[in-house]
Amino acid sequence: MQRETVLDRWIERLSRRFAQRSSRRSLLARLGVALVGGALLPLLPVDRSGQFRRARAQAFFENAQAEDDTQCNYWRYCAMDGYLCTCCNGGVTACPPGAEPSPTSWVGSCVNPQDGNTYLIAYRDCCGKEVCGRCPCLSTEGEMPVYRPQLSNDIDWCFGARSMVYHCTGAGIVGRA
Amino acid sequence: MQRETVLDRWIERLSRRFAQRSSRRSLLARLGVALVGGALLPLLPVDRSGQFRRARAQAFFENAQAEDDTQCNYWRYCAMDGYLCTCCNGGVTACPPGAEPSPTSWVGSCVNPQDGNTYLIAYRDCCGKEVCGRCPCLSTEGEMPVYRPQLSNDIDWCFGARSMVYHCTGAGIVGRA
Amino acid sequence: MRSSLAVAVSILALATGVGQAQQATQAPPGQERLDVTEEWSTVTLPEASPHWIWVLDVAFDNLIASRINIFDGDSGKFLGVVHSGFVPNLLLSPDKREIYVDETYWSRGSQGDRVDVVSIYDARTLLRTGEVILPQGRALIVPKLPTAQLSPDGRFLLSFNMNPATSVSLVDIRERRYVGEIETPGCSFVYPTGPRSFSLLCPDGSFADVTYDDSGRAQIANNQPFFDAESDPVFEHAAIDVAGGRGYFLSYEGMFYEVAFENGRTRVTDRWSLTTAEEKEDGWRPGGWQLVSWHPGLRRAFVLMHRGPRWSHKQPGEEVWVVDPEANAIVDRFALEEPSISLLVTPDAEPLLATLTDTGVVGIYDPESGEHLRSIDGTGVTPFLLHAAGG
Amino acid sequence: MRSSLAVAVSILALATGVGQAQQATQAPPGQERLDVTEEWSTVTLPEASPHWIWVLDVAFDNLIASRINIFDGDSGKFLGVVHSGFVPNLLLSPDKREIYVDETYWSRGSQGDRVDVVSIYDARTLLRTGEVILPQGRALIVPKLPTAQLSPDGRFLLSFNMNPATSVSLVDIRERRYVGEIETPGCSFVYPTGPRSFSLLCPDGSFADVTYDDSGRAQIANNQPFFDAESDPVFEHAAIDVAGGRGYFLSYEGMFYEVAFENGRTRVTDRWSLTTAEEKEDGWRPGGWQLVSWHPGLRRAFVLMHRGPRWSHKQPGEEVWVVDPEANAIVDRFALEEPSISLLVTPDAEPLLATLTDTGVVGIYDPESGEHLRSIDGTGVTPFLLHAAGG
Repeated sequence: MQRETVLDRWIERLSRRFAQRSSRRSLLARLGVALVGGALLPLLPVDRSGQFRRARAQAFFENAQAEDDTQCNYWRYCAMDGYLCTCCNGGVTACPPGAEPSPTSWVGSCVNPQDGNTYLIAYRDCCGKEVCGRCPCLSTEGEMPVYRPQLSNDIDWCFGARSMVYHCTGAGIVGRA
Repeated sequence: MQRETVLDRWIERLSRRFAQRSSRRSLLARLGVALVGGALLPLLPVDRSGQFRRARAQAFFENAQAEDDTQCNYWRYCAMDGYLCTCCNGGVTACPPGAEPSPTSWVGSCVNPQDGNTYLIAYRDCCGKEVCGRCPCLSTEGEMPVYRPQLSNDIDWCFGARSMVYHCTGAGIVGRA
Repeated sequence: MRSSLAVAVSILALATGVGQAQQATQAPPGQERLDVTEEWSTVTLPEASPHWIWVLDVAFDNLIASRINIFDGDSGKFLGVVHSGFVPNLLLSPDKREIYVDETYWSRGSQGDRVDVVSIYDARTLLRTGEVILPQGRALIVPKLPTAQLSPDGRFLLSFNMNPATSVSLVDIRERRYVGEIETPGCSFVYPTGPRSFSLLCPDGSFADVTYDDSGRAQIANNQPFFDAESDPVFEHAAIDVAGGRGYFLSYEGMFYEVAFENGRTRVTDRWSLTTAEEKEDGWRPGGWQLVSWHPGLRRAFVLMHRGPRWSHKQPGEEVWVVDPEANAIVDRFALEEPSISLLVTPDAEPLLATLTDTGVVGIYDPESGEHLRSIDGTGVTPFLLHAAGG
Repeated sequence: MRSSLAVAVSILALATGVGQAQQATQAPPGQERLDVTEEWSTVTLPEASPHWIWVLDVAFDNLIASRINIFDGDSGKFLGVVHSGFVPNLLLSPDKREIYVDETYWSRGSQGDRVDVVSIYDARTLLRTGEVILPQGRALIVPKLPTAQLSPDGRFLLSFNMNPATSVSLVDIRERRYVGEIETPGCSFVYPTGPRSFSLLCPDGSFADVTYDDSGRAQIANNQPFFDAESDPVFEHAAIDVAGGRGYFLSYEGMFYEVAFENGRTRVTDRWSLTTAEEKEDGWRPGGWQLVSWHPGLRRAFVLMHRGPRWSHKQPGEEVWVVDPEANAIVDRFALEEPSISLLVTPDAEPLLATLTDTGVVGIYDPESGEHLRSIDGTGVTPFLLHAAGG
């Protein structure tokens, strides 16, 4: 099942980084809610409150487009916060030269205007390099406070990367919501 | 004689900083041309070439004023390069909080429009603190390349200060030229 | 060989230079020289006025080079700057003698070894007088007030960690040492609630209440959720009145939660909506960044409000609404010159209200009349937070 | 106690979370989930084209956070950035495989311990692969090309020091080690003149000529002055053609000095004025920052010229004048779209001419026709220097 695969990969990668806490059990205990979030990630868009479905009617989606991923209103960027990697010689799922994709991410749930479907988007920071500085964007559809970290875009999401220095942000599809 | 006093003070201060080279003789040998410049500083405006007297006719002096020392055209700033300390809660001869006046300086020779006299100006960097960032100014009357350091404003002139980090620049009168 | 060469050449240079100097000394007789030599000094600040506004500029274009710019709210004058590191937090000691910056550096700019540190500055000289290293790091988030806080007496600095597991580092400011880490799994931030207590916000919409002692021993107590973290979360920024034993939290949709602090425990005493049905219909919501400030003398909360759709919780405020928590009422509202992301009411008896736009313009208002007194430009590139001493 | 508390609370959180997850897993039957998962990668650069333009931005507003932005001169596309330290100098290895940044850091941003270092980057990954510390420091001046140079084979990096005594640090790039310091009292900069030789400019208007060997042993020879350092000094930036054994220096007032490099010695072979009496009358002068560039194939120097008074030597150029040193003639001149402080002609057979304004606009021209091909905005805050690989 994909949910476990993603989760397992994340745990495995974090385990390798934090070698002093190498057992899955102790890492689980250590990460606490963050891991809960990891497990929850693919499921949030269908949560009971239906907030994401309600959010579809909001401003971002009305102006979203699917042609130019170097613009803030590109459909995947509905909960983006940061410099677009697509403006920094990276891509929507590629880090620019010298930066490393974080193994962790926050998530959003965005509507693709081409098919009308809602997709779960993982916003990954590219890390290990000072800010790119091109195309700053902020969108807050479904964005939550830091005490709900997986949905918060104010956090430097370089957890698990070799360096916590933030360079830019991409937006990869994790699945249909 | 003032020339020796200024020079002696500078050597003494540098000696204390560079404690491993504490004898005046070895410091003199070490500093070489820089010290030559130090000795020359008060004397340059009356050098044979008369360049500074010719320079009086140039653009800076035509627009100079003696009222507002937070403007780039304040008369003392004829060879200024940097952020004005007067805009950073310092003064024309006072460093802003947290910065230290460098014991060394480059020099210029500027005409005071109030009395028509030419004064020798020591441009001192205030040091030990990242740039102030307010009121950047560049004037180049009599400014020379780096291989003539005492007249060059491209150099971080924090030599002898506790830190070479540059914050802002002031402009003190050293004497009449 | 190298050093003898050096001496030889520099003596040559020196001889040449001295020759020139002597020649010049003999130039134009009768001309005055060196009749003025000005002394140089360094400015020292007076004790901070409560009307000084400290603007924390996270500097998104260069995150490793943030800065804290200080202005006099009465005159608009720039008073000084403290240069800081990666996503810093600023704390001003209650006695106004020191400044603490909770910050992160790397040994080669943005490369090399990371160090997390509380930097200590003298408030009058702005000189860095010491530091305490945080061995467990710190939360690297865009600066928010509750990310680091002082104990009310200024003795301890509490610095929130997220790696992504959460905890709070305890630093003894008086003894200049790291005491230890208080584990706070899953809950975030530091809201001081008493002399040796603080609370955190948990993902289920509850508080976790922590008490600690001077040696760093801590006890944590959980509570029932008081808001729906799925549908209407509370903002991270809140109005905290430790001395008064009260805190005020508000939600994306404008719910106002009143919390009593009693012996290190939280108790939600009241909840009501800042907006009427009609105002809701018009889209009025709280929003921005540092969107609420409390004045203990006036006993009023000042809240940035805007008209916008759901999920516009970071949109700058166009009005300030003045909240009386005893009457559960908006007692005043006034429009701002420019939409602002943050605001602060100074803590003194004749307070100023300072606002901050996302382009670095600070507005100064009379918080009682709403009158716009002045604006201060150039307070930062991407500033986010406002501070005042003694607040 | 702390760790047992942590485990207890996090297990609680975990249990809650798993419960929610299971609940959610059972939500809307038939709805597709996780049918796409995109892989992530990191872009690697190809070998640098000679038309790539490297823009060094000293970033006066934050000197500790300078950067080197890379653009494709053919398309204007942004290709990447190397973040650098205090007043850096950039060097590109002749084989295009590495990048060297001669730079300065402090351990706490702009506070703490200073370190001077040559940082080594892989040119394709832009990853920092090593460093060599410069124990004698380096000259902290606004970046100029002759402040640091490579030996023509790329084996050694020569880094100018001024503390304020002058010397040159020698770094063995191949062995990744600091070799030693070559004392050059009173003379400044590094102008490579041969495989293991360089010259410097002295305050009396002469060259000092240095030869060195792989172990850092050096010999220095002095020369007679070739220009009047009081009345008409030469610019620091010069057109150096090491392979061709020639260098071209120009003065504030437009004198053009041709220098032959022979076995590590300099010999001034010709001098003439770039401007006619009439042009002088109109105020034409060279000026700017990196104001001259040499193309070895075209055998032409490109010089930024402006009309201005004496002491306007840093004024941006409004025209480019094309100099033929064999004919002692200006063979072409063309106007720029915007006045520019720096220029560079790429070293390849179909070269581009790149210019730079003090607001960070790079102009791309055909150096033979003078045609403006394109402009690239946003190349820096206060950029000063342009580089090209293999130049």
